[in-house]
Amino acid sequence: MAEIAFREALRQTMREALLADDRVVMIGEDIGAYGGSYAVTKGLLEEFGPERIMDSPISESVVVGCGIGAAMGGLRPMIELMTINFSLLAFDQIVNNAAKLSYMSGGQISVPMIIRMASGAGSQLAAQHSHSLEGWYAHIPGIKVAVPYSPRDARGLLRTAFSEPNPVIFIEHTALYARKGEVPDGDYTIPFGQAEVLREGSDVTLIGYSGSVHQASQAAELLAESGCHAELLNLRTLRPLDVEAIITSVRKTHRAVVVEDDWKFGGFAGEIAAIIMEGAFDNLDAPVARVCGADVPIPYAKALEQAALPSAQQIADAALELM
Amino acid sequence: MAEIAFREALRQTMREALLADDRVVMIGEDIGAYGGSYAVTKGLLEEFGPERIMDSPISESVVVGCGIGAAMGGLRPMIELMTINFSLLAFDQIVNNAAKLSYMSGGQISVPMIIRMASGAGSQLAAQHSHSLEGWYAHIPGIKVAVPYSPRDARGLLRTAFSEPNPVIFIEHTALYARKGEVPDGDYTIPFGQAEVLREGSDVTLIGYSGSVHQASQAAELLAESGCHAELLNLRTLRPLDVEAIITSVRKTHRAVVVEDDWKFGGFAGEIAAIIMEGAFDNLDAPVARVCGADVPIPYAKALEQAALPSAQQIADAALELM
Amino acid sequence: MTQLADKPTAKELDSSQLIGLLRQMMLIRRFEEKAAEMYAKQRIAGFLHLYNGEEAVAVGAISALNSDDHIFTHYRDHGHALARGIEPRRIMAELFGRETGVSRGKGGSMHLFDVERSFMGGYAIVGGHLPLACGMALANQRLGNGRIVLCIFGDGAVNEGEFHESLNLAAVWKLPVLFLCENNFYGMGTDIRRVSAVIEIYKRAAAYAMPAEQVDGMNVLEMYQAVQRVAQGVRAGNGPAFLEAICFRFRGHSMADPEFYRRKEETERWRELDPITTFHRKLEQDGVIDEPAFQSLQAEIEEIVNEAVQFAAESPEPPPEALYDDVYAQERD
Amino acid sequence: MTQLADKPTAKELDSSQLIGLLRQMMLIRRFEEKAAEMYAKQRIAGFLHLYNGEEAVAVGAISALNSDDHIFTHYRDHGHALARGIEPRRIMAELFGRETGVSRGKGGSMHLFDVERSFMGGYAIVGGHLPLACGMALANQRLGNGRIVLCIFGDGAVNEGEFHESLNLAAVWKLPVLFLCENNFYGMGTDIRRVSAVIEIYKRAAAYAMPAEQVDGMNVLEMYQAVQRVAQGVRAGNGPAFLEAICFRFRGHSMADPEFYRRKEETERWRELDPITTFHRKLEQDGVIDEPAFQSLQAEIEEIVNEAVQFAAESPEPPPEALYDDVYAQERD
Ligand SMILES: Cc1ncc(C[n+]2csc(CCOP(=O)(O)OP(=O)(O)O)c2C)c(N)n1
Ligand SMILES: Cc1ncc(C[n+]2csc(CCOP(=O)(O)OP(=O)(O)O)c2C)c(N)n1
Ligand SMILES: [Mg+2]
Ligand SMILES: [Mg+2]
Repeated sequence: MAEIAFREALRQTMREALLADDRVVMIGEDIGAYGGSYAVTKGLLEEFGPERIMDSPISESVVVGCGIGAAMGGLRPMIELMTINFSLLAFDQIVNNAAKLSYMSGGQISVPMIIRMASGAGSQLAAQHSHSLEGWYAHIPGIKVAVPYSPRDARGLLRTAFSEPNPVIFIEHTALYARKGEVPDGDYTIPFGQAEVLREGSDVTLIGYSGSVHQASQAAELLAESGCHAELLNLRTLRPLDVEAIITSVRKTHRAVVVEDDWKFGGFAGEIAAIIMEGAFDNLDAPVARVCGADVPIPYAKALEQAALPSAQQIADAALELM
Repeated sequence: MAEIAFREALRQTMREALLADDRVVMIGEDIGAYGGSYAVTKGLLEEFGPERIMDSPISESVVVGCGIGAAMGGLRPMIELMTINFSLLAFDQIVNNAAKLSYMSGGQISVPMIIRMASGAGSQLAAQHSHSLEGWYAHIPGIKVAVPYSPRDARGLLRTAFSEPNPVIFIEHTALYARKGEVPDGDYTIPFGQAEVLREGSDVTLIGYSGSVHQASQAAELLAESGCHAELLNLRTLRPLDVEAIITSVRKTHRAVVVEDDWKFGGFAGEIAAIIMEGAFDNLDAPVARVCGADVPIPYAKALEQAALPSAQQIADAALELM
Repeated sequence: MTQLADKPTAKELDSSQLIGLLRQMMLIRRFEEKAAEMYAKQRIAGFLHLYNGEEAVAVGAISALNSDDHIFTHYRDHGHALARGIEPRRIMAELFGRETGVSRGKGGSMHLFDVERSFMGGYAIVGGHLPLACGMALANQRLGNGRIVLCIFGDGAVNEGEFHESLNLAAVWKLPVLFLCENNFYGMGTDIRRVSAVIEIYKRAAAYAMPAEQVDGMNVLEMYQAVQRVAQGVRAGNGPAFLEAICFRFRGHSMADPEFYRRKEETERWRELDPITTFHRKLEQDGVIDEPAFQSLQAEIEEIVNEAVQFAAESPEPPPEALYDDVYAQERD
Repeated sequence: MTQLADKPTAKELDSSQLIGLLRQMMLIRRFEEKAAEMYAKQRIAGFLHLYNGEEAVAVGAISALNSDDHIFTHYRDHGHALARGIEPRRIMAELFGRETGVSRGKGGSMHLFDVERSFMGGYAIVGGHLPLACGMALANQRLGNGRIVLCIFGDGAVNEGEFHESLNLAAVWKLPVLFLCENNFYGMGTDIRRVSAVIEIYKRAAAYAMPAEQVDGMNVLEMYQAVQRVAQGVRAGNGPAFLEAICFRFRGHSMADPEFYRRKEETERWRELDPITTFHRKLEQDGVIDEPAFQSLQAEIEEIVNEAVQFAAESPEPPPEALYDDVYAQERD
């Protein structure tokens, strides 16, 4: 078991997939000669050549649509959309084609493809480059949404994505790329729809995914200092969502805080809160709290940007308020 | 006070706006010579000419972007995107430009524009033409979202939209266009953020918007037959949302059913449920129920399509289960 | 190297092949007339876009392809599906929303799919299928299977961003795709002259250094010939090509269209070029078909179409459980 | 009828105007060198895209406009903002994320706005501002105010769907917008030859019947001249026009770019055409500027830039309440 960075876990998994299956091709802006804007695909062009690692024009819509068509035609495309911000330009392809072809065709078509995109704020990239819209993808029947937190997740979930017959949106929080963690070698995979209990506790359940698990985990430490034992859930996938793990935990702790980088109003945290209410109403000692991004476009100035994002302190405070 | 159709209430309001303010221009696919795909703009080209009523190419992104630029430049554009399905092609313009320009520019810019789009399923238009994605728009800070139910709403909210300095997404459920209702003449407006209590009751609050108010209202009738007195809320706008009206009602009834055409998982109904939990936790006698569209792409076959949409019976059943 | 097409040229077609072309056009026409009738009777719902008047485009083009070449098309897809040889009864059943329909009742008129026949679907978002056609062509190129992709769309689609992105990508990657624009001069009620900066659509392909030509879409033989010739280059690995078929729809955009936006005379003028009448007349003059043969053709088609309606009407609706089937594909090889 | 521009031609520019052009280019260069320094010191964060090497494009083009003509540009916007005459200190303050910044610290490097100077912003979604430029031009056309729009973007933006949609719309509606493509041959690390079917970008405008030409973007006078001439036609109501400025960025795409994708020699060759050095040399040869004058110019700029840094550093950060300001505009006339 090696200790490697999140970015490196992704790269190794891609390399394995490229070696194992000729049909795997990667398409995206600057994934080749530039080495990937977050250096995830670095070295792959040199090893696999331009027929497997395809630098595309800046044309998000046709890049995604081309991936869908290639999947229909028997390839196993992985698309890199650079960031979730640019995925808005390919939204129609994802919603109206990738997610619907199996159904509309009465089951004749499958679309085995992966669409990777970096997500999240925190580096002062300002309003147009700081989205966290995972919840929108989770809303669409016909696709699956993976939101790895650890390098271990990154590898395990990406391996599962490569064996999926359906389109997978694979979200990589930019704050995680350089973080290191232990990653098992070999045939290790993480199935979709199984959350991870990162820390056991009895007083409150903290629920996060992707980058927000980090803040939630710091919050759990803060809470421990106050004598509050938080249980910490890392969701790993949003669609399918491990409802059972969430409900089981809340039935035990009677309280929950959902953490999400995205805007609170109309975000995915509301779905989780509603599901908890539906599944553990009688066990709840307090309303489910949500600690989310502020309801504003993300500002450039450092202090303002930080104020717009959920912090460990806010999460801990929210948890304590439920007591 | 005249009894007119929803479509006609919109048309009259547009006509007034065009007469009152030279800066109002309308841009969209087939709004002119064709008369509008839902005949809302019929006759306007003839009356106001092609400089005010502009038929556009089939280029959703530039149509919306052009509206934004025109608003920045001092016009008062109203964009018709035909249907919400096609708005996905203009998503980036709405999310990254319309909603963010005021903020990113430090308040130097405002974008007074209206983007109209038809929404909803029910006419067997199949998966790519049957979306109800109001919740996505409601999620975006920087825009406002109007979801009229009655002809009275249509006129009152559209008049408010014309006086807004911000981008307004104006959603028209296709099932409502032909429905008639009383509409006050004159300077009547409906402010954003004020829900309407369509029916008072003490046992359960039914919450709907746009087309779903119709099913909820039928459900209230069914419930009355069973001796259950439902209060019925028509939200009118999703952003801003009248949280106070929702909480006030649920504090009284202790139970709520949220109705939405859109897919349940990750939809806006979850936000409403979460808000109710946050604001009326101690008053709730049962978890908030959600009756929403089935989590599938909308199928063509009639019976399947109907099964995918919320019905009055389902709503009534859900309400009774809370008792 | 990929195989080259060995389709006969239009001049080499024998009598039965020529009659076959006529027969297919007649079948499309009659099938759709019946569908319109069924729509009026509310046996068919949703949107129904007739191909009436444009039959020569689909029949000429698709006959010139190999049967395993892929086809991607738009919502006005009955003609393309029939020209590809999909059973009329399964198309009619789809329009009726029945389980026996090509898309099992889930797709309807705008979404006919028959993957076994490499008919990759009708799509209802204008321009949205062009990227898919590029992707399929990329797969064909990589797999070296010698199959090309025919991608059909209207003059209205030409102003969508995806048209631009797709043509550029196909050209840069030399993808084996043949773009076929059905220029019927209107996108819904919008005259192309009012929304397109350049109205000779094929000229737009020059922006991608893509070979392009205009062809008479009212003439089935010219369509056949053009596609046969151009497909050969595409199959040979020369990269994508572009054809603009000049045609006209004789009916409204969909069943709901009152056609306020154009004058009757315009349609009347085009009707004189009816692709079926003119081709029938030519075959008569050339002695390929006589009146009795034509009448038996008509009778045969009438029977096929009636049988299709009967099949559709008697087919079961999808069972309620079908609502949740196929949202996700279940397996992966 | 709209007023015609009465800008002097490049030949008519007097000494002080010529020195003005040189001065602006030098200011941009020096300002950005300082910004890069501040970035290394982490006084500036986010993305920082330098215009280093392309100064002649912005200075030549924007000097040829009227001061109330609108400008829309991309994220590589410092040069355009300075050329439009926005105070360096307020730009530097924006880069520092201060309340005194042009966008009050909310926008940063990629989103400079100064509406009073008709500088309508830098945009960070490639191609996303082209539609806005069309809309602004539509407003100008309707209001009959004689203002035109300059819309600046890179070679990479040309393959976005919005490029296509925008050029078509502008052409169909004859909008007063001048599209200016800064062709520096790379979009991030991607060589234009690998992703564009047609690499002489100006030729793509033919697909919209739009007049287009190529101009030497390393030569400030040629830029001035071309824009001055073309803007006149746009202002006169002839519809949109297209210019492709051939240029090169001497530095990486952003501060983070290790430039793996190109060889040093390529950059070295272009550096010989440095727009500032060559123009300075020309002005010297023509006797417009001598060494002392040049040195005092340098000193003056040095002071402006230093003062800008000082101003930025001493300016307050936006107060916490500012987080919620301006999400919505408050009033409407
Ligand atoms: C993206 C999108 N915008 C708008 C529509 C509505 N719409 C359906 S068909 C059509 C006209 C298309 O015209 P054209 O491409 O010429 O095809 P034709 O109908 O003439 O065969 C329009 C605007 C749509 N389906 N998709
Ligand atoms: C829609 C979108 N896709 C991708 C990006 C990431 N990106 C930022 S700049 C850039 C390259 C743009 O190149 P070009 O237009 O030539 O401008 P230059 O940087 O050379 O000035 C890319 C791909 C983006 N910002 N927006
Ligand atoms: Mg057409
Ligand atoms: Mg460039």
